[in-house]
Amino acid sequence: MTRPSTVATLRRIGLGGITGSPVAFAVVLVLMALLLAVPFAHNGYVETTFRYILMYATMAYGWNMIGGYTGYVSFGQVAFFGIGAYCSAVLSTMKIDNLFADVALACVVAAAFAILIGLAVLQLKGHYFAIATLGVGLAVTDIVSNLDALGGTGGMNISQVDEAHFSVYYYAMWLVALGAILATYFIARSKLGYAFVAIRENEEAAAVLGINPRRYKIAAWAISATMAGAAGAVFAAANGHLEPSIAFSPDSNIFPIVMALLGGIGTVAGPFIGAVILAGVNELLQRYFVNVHTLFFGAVIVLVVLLLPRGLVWLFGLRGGARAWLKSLTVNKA
Amino acid sequence: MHLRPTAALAALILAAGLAAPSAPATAAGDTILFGSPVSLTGNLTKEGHLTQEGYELWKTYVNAHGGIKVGGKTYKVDIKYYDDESKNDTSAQLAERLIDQDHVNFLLGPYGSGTSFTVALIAERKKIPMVEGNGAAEKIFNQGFKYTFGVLSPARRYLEGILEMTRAQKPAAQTVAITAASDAFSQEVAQGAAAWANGHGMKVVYNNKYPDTATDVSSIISALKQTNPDLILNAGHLQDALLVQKGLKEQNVLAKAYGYSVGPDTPDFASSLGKDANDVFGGAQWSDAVKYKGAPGFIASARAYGAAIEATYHHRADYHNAESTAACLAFQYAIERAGSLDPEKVRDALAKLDVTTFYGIIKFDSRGLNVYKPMVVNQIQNGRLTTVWPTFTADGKPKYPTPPWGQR
Amino acid sequence: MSAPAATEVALRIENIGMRFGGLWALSEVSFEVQRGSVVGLIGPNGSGKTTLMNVISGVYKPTTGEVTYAGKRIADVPTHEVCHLGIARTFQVVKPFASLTVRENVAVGAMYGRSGGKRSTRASFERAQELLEIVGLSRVADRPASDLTIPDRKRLEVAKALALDPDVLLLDEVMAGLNATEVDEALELLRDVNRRGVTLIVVEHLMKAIVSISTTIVVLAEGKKIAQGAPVAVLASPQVIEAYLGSRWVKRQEALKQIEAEREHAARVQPPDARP
Amino acid sequence: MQLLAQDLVNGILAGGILAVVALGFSLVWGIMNIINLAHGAFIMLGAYVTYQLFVSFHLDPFLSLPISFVLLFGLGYLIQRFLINWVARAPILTTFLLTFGLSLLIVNLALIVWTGDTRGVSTSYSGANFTALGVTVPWAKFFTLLVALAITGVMHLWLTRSKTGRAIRATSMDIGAAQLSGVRTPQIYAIVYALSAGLAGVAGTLISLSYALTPTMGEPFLIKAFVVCVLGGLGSVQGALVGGLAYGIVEAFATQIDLPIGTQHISGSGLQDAIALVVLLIVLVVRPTGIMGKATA
Repeated sequence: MTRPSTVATLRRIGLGGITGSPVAFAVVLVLMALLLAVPFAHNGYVETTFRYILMYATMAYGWNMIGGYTGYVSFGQVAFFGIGAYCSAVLSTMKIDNLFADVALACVVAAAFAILIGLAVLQLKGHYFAIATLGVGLAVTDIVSNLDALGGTGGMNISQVDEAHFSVYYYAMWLVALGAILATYFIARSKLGYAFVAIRENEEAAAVLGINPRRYKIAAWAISATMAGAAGAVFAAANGHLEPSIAFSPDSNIFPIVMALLGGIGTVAGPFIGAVILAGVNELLQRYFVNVHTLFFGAVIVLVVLLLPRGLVWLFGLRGGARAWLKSLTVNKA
Repeated sequence: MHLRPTAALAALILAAGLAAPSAPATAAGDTILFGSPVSLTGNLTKEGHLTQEGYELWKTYVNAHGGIKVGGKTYKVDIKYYDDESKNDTSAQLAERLIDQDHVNFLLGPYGSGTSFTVALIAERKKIPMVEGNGAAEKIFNQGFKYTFGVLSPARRYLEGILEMTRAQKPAAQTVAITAASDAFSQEVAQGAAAWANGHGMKVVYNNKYPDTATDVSSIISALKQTNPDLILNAGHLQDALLVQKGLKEQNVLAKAYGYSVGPDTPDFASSLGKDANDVFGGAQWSDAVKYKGAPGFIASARAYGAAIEATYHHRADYHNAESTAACLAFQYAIERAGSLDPEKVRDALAKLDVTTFYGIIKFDSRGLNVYKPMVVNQIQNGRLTTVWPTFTADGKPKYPTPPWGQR
Repeated sequence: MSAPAATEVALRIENIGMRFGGLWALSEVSFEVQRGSVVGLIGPNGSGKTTLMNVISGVYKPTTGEVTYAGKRIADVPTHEVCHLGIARTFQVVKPFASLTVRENVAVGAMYGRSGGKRSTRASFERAQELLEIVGLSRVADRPASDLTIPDRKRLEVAKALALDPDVLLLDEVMAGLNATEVDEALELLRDVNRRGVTLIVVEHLMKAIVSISTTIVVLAEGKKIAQGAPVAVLASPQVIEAYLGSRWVKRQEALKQIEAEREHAARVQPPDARP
Repeated sequence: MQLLAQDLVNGILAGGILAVVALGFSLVWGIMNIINLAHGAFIMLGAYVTYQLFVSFHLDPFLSLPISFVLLFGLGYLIQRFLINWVARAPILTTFLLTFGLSLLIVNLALIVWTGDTRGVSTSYSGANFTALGVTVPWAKFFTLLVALAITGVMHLWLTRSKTGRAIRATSMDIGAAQLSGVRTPQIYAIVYALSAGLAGVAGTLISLSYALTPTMGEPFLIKAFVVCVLGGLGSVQGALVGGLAYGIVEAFATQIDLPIGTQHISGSGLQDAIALVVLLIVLVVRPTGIMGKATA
C-alpha cells in the first residue's frame, strides 16, 4: 500500500504524475527511428552494442509491466528470456531457422510458462514474490543445465545467416523492442493498464471495484514474459550458440531492472531512456576503467538509488529545483 | 517537453561511449595489434591474470628482440585487452569490439572454455584468426570452425595421464571414482576419464556431479567413500578441488592416489591446504620440467621460461602462463611463415604450422586442435610441484601409493 | 434500471456468524433489506457493523449463515464478482489509488464495475465525470487522489462505489469527519442516489443523519442484532439505550477510542506495507 | 543405513553454518523489511579478516570470531547510518538495488585488496576427525556447529531478555507502537543492520575453515540464505536454525538421488540448487510464514 504521506510529498514537489505522457512517447519513437540507421555504420560492434541495448530495453519493458505497472517486483524475468532463447535453439535443431517462427514460439512458450508459474507465485506479495521469482529463475537454470535434450551445460548451436546479412538480427531486435514500446504505451492507456495500476496501488480496493486481481496479475506477468521471451529468441539467433550460463545470465536479470529504475518505473519512456543511458555509462566504464569498471558500476547503482530514486523521467518533471530534489531524497529516511 | 534533456543526455553519453577515440595503432603503422577479452574481474579473475601474464611476457620479449619479421618488414606487437568479467556473452561482445572498433589484426583467446567458444563464433563470422590456449572443451573444435586454433590438449585428456600413470604403478589401480563440476569443460574431462578407464580394464565405481556453486560436497564424499576406490579423480575448478580435498581428509577417505584436473598446478592449492596438499596428482598442459627445445625466436627451454615468469611476476610459472604464451608463439611463427598480415594467409599458415617450442609441439589437427602434445602429470611432493609423468620428461618419480592422512 | 417495487426483498441476511480466532464478531444476525429502502446499521464501536459490511460485500466469508442477493447465495462469490451482481460498498478507511487522479480513480470503477464490460475507456471517463459532478468533486478531478482532504476522500469513495452501477450500496461511515453543512449535502446526495432506485445500507455514528435518511434501522451490539424497526421506535427501545449508554459501554468506548487513536497514529508514522 | 546416518550428520554439520549465514540476513529482512544483497559480501569480508589474522598473526580462526564480529559490526553500522538509512522506508526495489550495488562495490574492492587468488585457512587440526557409530565427524565442523548453536542461543536470549533486544522485537512487530513507547527507530535499524553484518562476519570466519576464499565466495551462500530464511520464517532466530538444518539435510540427501529418466540419469547432486529452490517455492506458496514463523496478518 502506498503511504499517502510519501506520495503527497512527492506530488507537492512535482514527482508524481500518471504515466503515458505523449511527449515521452514521441521522444522514444524519434530515438527508435534514429536507431534504424545503426546498421548503416557498417560496424559490427556498434550494431551489436545497440542490439544489446534494444534487447535490454525490451526486457526492461517486460519487467516494467509486472514490476512497474502492476507493482510486483519480479527477479525471475531471466527465466522467460532464457526460455525464449531456447525456443530458437530448439527450432534450429529442427531445421526451422526463421526469426518470425522463433519469436512466435518464444512468446507462446514464455507466456504459457508465466501463466503456469503465476498461478502459484502470484499469490505471494512483496518480498515473498520477489524471492519466489528469483527462485524460479535459478531453478529453471538448474533444470535446463541438467537436461541432455537441451545440451546440458554444453548448450546448443543455432545456425546463422552470413556476415553480409547479419543486420537482420538487429532489425528483428528493433522490431521486438518497438513492439514492447507500443504494447506498453497502448496497454498503459487502456482499461488493462488501469487494472494493473489499481492492483499496484491497492489490491483489495481494486477487487472491490470488480477487478479480478489474480487474472490481471497473471495477464501482466504473461505480457511481461512475452516481451522477455521475444527478446531471448532474437538474442539466441544472433548469438549462434546458447548455454545456460548465457541464456540465464544474471546480467539479463539485473540490467533491465536497473535500467527501468534509472529511467523511471511505471512510465512508458523510462525503460528505454534508462537502457540507453546505462549502456552508455557501462561502455564508458569499460573503456576507461578496464580493471575496475565493475567497481564503478556498483557505485553507479548506489548513486542512482540514492540520488534518483524515482528515475530520470521523474526528475525532469521536477518543479522546485535542487531544493525540492534534495527534499525528495529524505522522503524515505527512517 | 521536459523529456528532451533526458533524451539528449542519453544520446550524449552513448555517443561519447561509442565515439571515444579507438586505439589508433593497427598494422597501418608498424605494429601488429592483437586483441583479447580476458577475465580481469569475476570468478575467473585469477586465471584471467595468468593468461594476461603469458601474453604480456611474450609481447615484452618479442618487442625487446626487434619484433616480428613479415616479408622483410619488422613489426612491433601490441595487445589490447578488455575485461569480459568471466562472462561468455560479454567476451563475444568484446571480441566484436576488438575487431570492428579497435581493428585488431588477430585475436588471442580469453580464459575458459565457455568464453573461448563464444569468441570463436565471432572469429569465425568475422574471419579473423584466433589462437587460444585456455579453452580445452572439444565442443569448440567440433563445430567446423576454420579460424579458431587451440594450442592445448583437449579436455578429455586432462586426467588420462593420471589414469595411465596409476596403471603403470604397482599395485596398479583397478577402480576409480570420479566427481565433477557440472560445467561443460569439467563434464568433458570426466567423460574422457571414464571412457579411458572403461577402455583400459578399470572399473568406474562412482561417477557423480555437483553444481558449480556447491559449498559443501561432504555427502558426495560419503557416497564415494562407500565404494572404496583405488583412485579418486576430480574434474572441476580450484574452489571445488579444495573443497573435495578437505572433505576427503575430513572423512578419512583413503585411496592409492588422488588426482585433479585443475588445482594442484596452481600455487594456491598448496598454500591453501598446507601439508594436506602433498602427494596429490594434477593433470597439466605443461610444467617447467618438460624438456623440449624450442625453435629460435623465443625462449627455448621450459626452465628459462619459468625463470622469466619468476623474474617478472614473482611466482612460479603456471601452465596457464605457458599455454597463453604458446598461443602467441603460434601466431608469431605463422605470421613469419605467411610473410603477410592478411588474415586468410595467416590462417592457412596456422593450419600448416608444425613447430616445437618451450611448451612442446604446436601443430593443429583438421579441427584446429593441438592433439599432438601430451599432457603431463604433476605431483605435489613436499609442497613442491614435481613432474612425474610421462617418464621421458619427468623430473621425479611418482610417490605411490599415497600414504594415509597425517603422514604426508 | 427500472425502479423496482418497494416490497421486493433485495438482500436476505440469515443467521450470519463470523468468528475471528476465539471471538465471535458476529453471531446469529438475520434481517432482510427491501429493494429501494434505506437501512441504517447502527451500534456501538466494535459491535460488528464493519464486519457485517465485509461479509455482505464478500470481503469476508461468514463462519455460519447465508447472504442471499436476488435469490443468489453470495457468501462464496469472490470479492471482485460481488460488484458485478450489483452490490457496491465504500470503506470506512478510504482506499484511493494514490498515484491516480481523482477522475481516474472513479473511471477504474466505471471500467470494471457492473456495466464496465460494455463501456469503452472513453465512456468510463465520461461516466466518471458525471459522478464527480454528482458528488461535488469535479473541481479536483485532475488532482492526484493522495492530495484530497478527508471529506473529499469520503466523497471519492462514494463516487467510486456509484461508478459500479450498483443496485445495493453499502456505505461505511461516509459522513464521519464532515461538518454540519457537509453532512446535509451528503444526506441530499444519498437521498438522490436512493431516488434513482439504489438500495442503501448505511453505517453511521451520527444518529441524526441515520434517523433522517433510514426507512429501517438495525441495531447491533457485541455482534448480535438487538433491535430492528422504524427509526424512532428503535431508538426508544430500552435495549438500545442500554447498549449505547450502559456503564460497561461507556468504559468500553473510552478504551476503544484510546486504541483507535494509537492505531491511527501508528498508521501515520509507519504504514503496514510498502509497494514498489 | 550407515550412509544415511552419515548423510544426516553431514547435513546437520552443513546446516549449522547455513543457520549462522541466514541468521543475520533473516534479522534484517524480518525487522527492517530489507533484503540485504550485501550479506554475501559481508560473509566474504569476515572470511578474509580471519584469513588475514591467521596469516599475519597465526591467530586461530576460532579466536578471530569476536574480531570479525566487531569489525563487520562497525562496517554494518556505518553503512546503515550513511547509506541505507536514507531509503529505509523505500519500496523493496530501492533497497534491493542499493544493497546489490553495495555488494558489487565491496566484492570489487576486495578484488583489489586481496586479488582474485584463492586462499585457504589451513590449521593444524583441519581435517582431523573422530568416528562414532560408524559416522565420521570432522572436529572443525563439529565445533562450528557448536558455535552456531551457541550464537543462536545467545541471540535468542538477547532478543527476548535485553532491553535493546526487546526494543528490536517491538519494532519488528509494530513500529508505530514501538515509536510511541520511545524506541528510536533509526538507532534500532542501525543496531540490527550492524548486528546482521557482524553475524555475517562470524559466518565468514566459520566458513573459512571448510571453504576456500575468493572475493566472490559469498554468492552461493547468499542464495542459500534466502532459502533458509524462508524455510525457517523471517526474523526468527530459531527459524534460522531450523531452516538451516533442514536445508543442510535436504541437500545432503538430495546428493544420493539418482533418477534414470529416458536415456539420461538425473543426479540429485547436480540438481541440489533446483531441489532447494523448488522446496523454497512450495514452502512460500503453502506456508509463507515458514516452518517456525507465526501466521500473522
